[in-house]
Amino acid sequence: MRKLFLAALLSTFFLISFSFVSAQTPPAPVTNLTAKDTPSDKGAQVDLSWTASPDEQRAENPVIGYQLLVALSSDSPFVAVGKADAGASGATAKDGLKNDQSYYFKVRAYAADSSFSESEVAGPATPTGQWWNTQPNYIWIFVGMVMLVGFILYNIRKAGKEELYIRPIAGINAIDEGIGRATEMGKPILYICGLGDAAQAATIAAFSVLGRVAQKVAQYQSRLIVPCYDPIVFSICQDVVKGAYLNAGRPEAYNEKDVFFVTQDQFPYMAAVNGIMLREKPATNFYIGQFYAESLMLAETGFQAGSIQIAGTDQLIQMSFFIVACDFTLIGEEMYAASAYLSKEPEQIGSIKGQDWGKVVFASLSLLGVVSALLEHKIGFFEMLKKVLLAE
Amino acid sequence: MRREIPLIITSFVGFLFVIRFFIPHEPFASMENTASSWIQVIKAFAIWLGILNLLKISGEKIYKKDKGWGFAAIVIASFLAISIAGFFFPFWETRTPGDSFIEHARKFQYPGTSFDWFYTYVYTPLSSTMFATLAFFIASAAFRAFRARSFQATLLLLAGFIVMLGSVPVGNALFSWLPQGWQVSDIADWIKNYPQVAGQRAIQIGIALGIISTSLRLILGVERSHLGGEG
Amino acid sequence: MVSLTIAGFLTLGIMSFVYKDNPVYKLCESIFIGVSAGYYFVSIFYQSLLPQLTDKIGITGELSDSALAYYRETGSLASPQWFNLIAAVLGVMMLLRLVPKIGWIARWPLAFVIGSTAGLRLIGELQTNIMAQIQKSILPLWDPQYIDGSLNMAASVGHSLTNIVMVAGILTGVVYFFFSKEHKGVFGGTAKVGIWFLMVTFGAAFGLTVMSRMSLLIGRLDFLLRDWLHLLG
Amino acid sequence: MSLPETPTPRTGQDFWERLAQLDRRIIFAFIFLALAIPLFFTIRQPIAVSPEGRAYFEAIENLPAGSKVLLSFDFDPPSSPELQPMAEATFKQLLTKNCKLVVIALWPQGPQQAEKALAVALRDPQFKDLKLEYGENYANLGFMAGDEVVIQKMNSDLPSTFPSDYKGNATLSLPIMQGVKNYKNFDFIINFSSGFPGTREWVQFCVDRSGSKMIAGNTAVQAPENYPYVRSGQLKGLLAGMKGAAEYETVVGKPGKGVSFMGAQSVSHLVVILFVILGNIAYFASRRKK
Repeated sequence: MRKLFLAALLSTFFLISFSFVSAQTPPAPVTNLTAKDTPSDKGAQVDLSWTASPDEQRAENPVIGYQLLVALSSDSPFVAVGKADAGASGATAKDGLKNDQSYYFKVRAYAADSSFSESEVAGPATPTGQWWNTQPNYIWIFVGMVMLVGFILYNIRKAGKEELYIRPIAGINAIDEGIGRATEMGKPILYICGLGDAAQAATIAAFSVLGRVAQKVAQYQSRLIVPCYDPIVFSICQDVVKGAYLNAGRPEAYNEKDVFFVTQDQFPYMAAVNGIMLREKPATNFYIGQFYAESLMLAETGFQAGSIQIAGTDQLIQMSFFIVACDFTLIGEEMYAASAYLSKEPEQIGSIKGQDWGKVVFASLSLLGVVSALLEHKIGFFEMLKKVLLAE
Repeated sequence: MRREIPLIITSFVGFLFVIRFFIPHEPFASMENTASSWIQVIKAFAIWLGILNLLKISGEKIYKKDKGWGFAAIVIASFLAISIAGFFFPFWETRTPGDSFIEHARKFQYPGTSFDWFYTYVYTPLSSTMFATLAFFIASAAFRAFRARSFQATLLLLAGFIVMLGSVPVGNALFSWLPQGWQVSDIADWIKNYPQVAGQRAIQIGIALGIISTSLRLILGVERSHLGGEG
Repeated sequence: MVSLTIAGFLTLGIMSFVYKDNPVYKLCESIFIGVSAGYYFVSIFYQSLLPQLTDKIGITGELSDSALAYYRETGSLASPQWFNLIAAVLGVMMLLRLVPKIGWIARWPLAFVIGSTAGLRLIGELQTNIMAQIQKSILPLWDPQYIDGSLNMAASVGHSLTNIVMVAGILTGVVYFFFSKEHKGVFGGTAKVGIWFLMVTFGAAFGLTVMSRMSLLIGRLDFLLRDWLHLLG
Repeated sequence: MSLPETPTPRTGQDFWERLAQLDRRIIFAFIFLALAIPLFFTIRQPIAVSPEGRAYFEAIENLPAGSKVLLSFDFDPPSSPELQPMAEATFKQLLTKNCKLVVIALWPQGPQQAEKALAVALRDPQFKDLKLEYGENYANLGFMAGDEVVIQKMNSDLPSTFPSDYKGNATLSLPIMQGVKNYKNFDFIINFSSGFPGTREWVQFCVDRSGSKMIAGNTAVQAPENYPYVRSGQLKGLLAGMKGAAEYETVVGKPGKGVSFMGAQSVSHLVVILFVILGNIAYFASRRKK
């Protein structure tokens, strides 16, 4: 009992003396405090920056954090408006600030024992919202966007008036041959639009190609099977195929049951399609759209069923499986180009042209950058250019 | 009504998301936030749509006694089993004191609930195994396609071969006589860090341009295939 | 133990497909379709619709009072709560796709999703896959390496060659994807080099994937042999 | 683009031709055995650590103690053999650094995977005495539908994107979420992903827009797509598949499942490689005959 008492006494003594010692040495305040409206924001915030308290480093009772204080005038009472960790040399004050009102700021440096010291007052700063993001990165993206949009729109307009040249893409012939083969063999064609939803560029390309395939199928009087993954894509596919049969002048040949919804879950969908392949033994399989892990299993099963397989996707990894397991693969942008080539719509042809212009600019900028990097120390102009490009 | 309003909505929302990127000022930030919340809800309903569509088709199959209607019945039965476990468990499992009914219901996938049982012992083995069968298919695809039939095919083969060897420790062990810094795994790393990255960048730029122009056409309303043909 | 046995049989049932399509596999597949649909049905309800819809409107709101207080205080969600009812209406419109006669109404919410995807993608692809990539494609073709202050020839040549390979790969690849000019002559030759790079890319991607697929099967075998049959220590 | 025709099966083939068109089920059987048998043995082999894997480890190691980290679990059980060991080891490293962990998921199955990984990490004896508390040291905000829109929205308002956590508590009532508004309030972001939405979307809509620092764990399939982002610095580190997990466990110095499964990986890769060689020998032998 006596021991316990002694211990309590001792520890109390130490606690008191410890707090006594440290209370005597509050940390040094932060210096060079500045307050500025946060640039390129929606407003209601102010950026503070400061030189950290040197006492962050001291071994005993170091600075553990900062508190931001705000007031409406330099002599009215300050209230807390946020905090920052030790090591920070700036923070954004935003709690409760309003636009177009001047504020004054102070920063409190807190030590481990809660003793603190305050900086000088900074301000006034007036938070406002900006109407344009002026960070260099954003400006470059804007320039790039305006340029690309201009290229595409100009070419779409042009394509509406005259015929623009797009080189023949090897895959186009493969598509026609695939349809021909099915007709000769008297076997159906299987068309898969992938797993993407109707908003994906790849799925939209898949609709175009489907339209062409369906029209040919209608002309040659063979059969087209389209199992769908997404309910919306399914109803669009129905429209596309029905329309193509109508265009081919054979609306009566359209069989509603051949375009159907399966399920919206990757592996069950794949399992069902595999089953269709093994049962129907289609002459040609098309895989156009967004594909994921199911790509290889579809392609392997299709091979097993003896089908000719034509694929196109914008998923990088799945391309490698399609290249390995299919007879013909449209790689990324080739798929968009094929869809433009087949649809002959000026909007699509013009887009491809505009994209080509974009590539020319991309390649020239890269080349220019490479050359300037090579001559870095010799020609000041290039160095400057590179700096501009890299937004340094 | 059927085509114009969707076109206007697409343009408006698309334009909002583009312009919001450049304009930090209100009200664009709040508008984007609100639009985002709505999209979260719509996407959730879109997933439900797929499920309801599946139930509808299975139901029709059973009703018409189509070929394979028995399997359709199993689909519906297993759907009901897990859904009941998810929605109705609050009625038979004891509630933690202090929880309201809804708080209790939100614990539907806690360890030990019947929903978690379905997840762990039915859903997980089925989905994992389905995916795992790819191990077999990738081997057969490699055997069939990795043949040096032409220069291009040889490049494909060699890159695949080296990367495969370099991915596993045994690759280095087999060729341990190679000098330091030129081990199989080093060469494999080089291939995947440089030539592969270069090839991918080229592909990616093309795809990015394609997506940008498709998006632009959608926002401007000149791409309408997603609306379908009728109406 | 019963649970593990069920899981084990389901695993074997799916695996049997690689030998041959069979009724046991069909059975497992049907269970899978149903269970996964149910899984999503339930999760979406609790994890998306409750918090994003009913909580915000206030039907199940006792849980998110503080969240609502937060909105009122900061105004970061500028719309009043009932605004979110529009989301519910749009969602229900989506479901109307199931009714053939008024299915077209689903185009409204769909247009919403498509618009947002298009807007986000337009900027996202430009920023991440074009602008950033131009910057990253600018590499010095001569890249001197200094070791301890003196020029190291071997390392310099190595780094420079690597950079040359990178730049050549990107540019020839871009040439391959150029559609305004036929692949003939020098242009055709350049495009051909581009194809070689693409081939290496695909080969490497395939090779890396083997590991991934094997991992999946190892995971299943580990389950069968260790967790179920206790054959592994 | 296409590779040359695959020879079509004919009757009356010689040995090499039959070998070139081996029944794939024989390959399947070999793969099965190559994966199953090594599981019964412990195969010791040195594991070389890739620069991306080391960068991943160091990025976490260099975090100040007590940092706030956002982890996104964007995968489902099928990919868990690859990603789960990474997630477990990452949790352990973060907890030794006393980091505060906030878990979210863009895939519905993510929250459960996170819970399972966290349970494994917390079972570790070294964290027994730390009294780690839910809400204080870590939190699981659950899943949210909306894909990349969700990532984008968190740039401006994270709490309204995830109004309640996985257990139904209001997000803002959790101590760990105090003062959290958007990505800027996190020191670091970690993403485990096996597809869409995943690392690519995180780079596009989070890293590029908020400037946050991020590392990622990917399936080996997905990793090649994201290597360019590591090269360009948009990602600070990347673990690729089971090998990535094994590398990471090696750097951390705590061999786990990742390391032990690498034996089976080695053998199965050898089998695939042997079949590729066999296929080529058969191909050339049968071609020479003609």
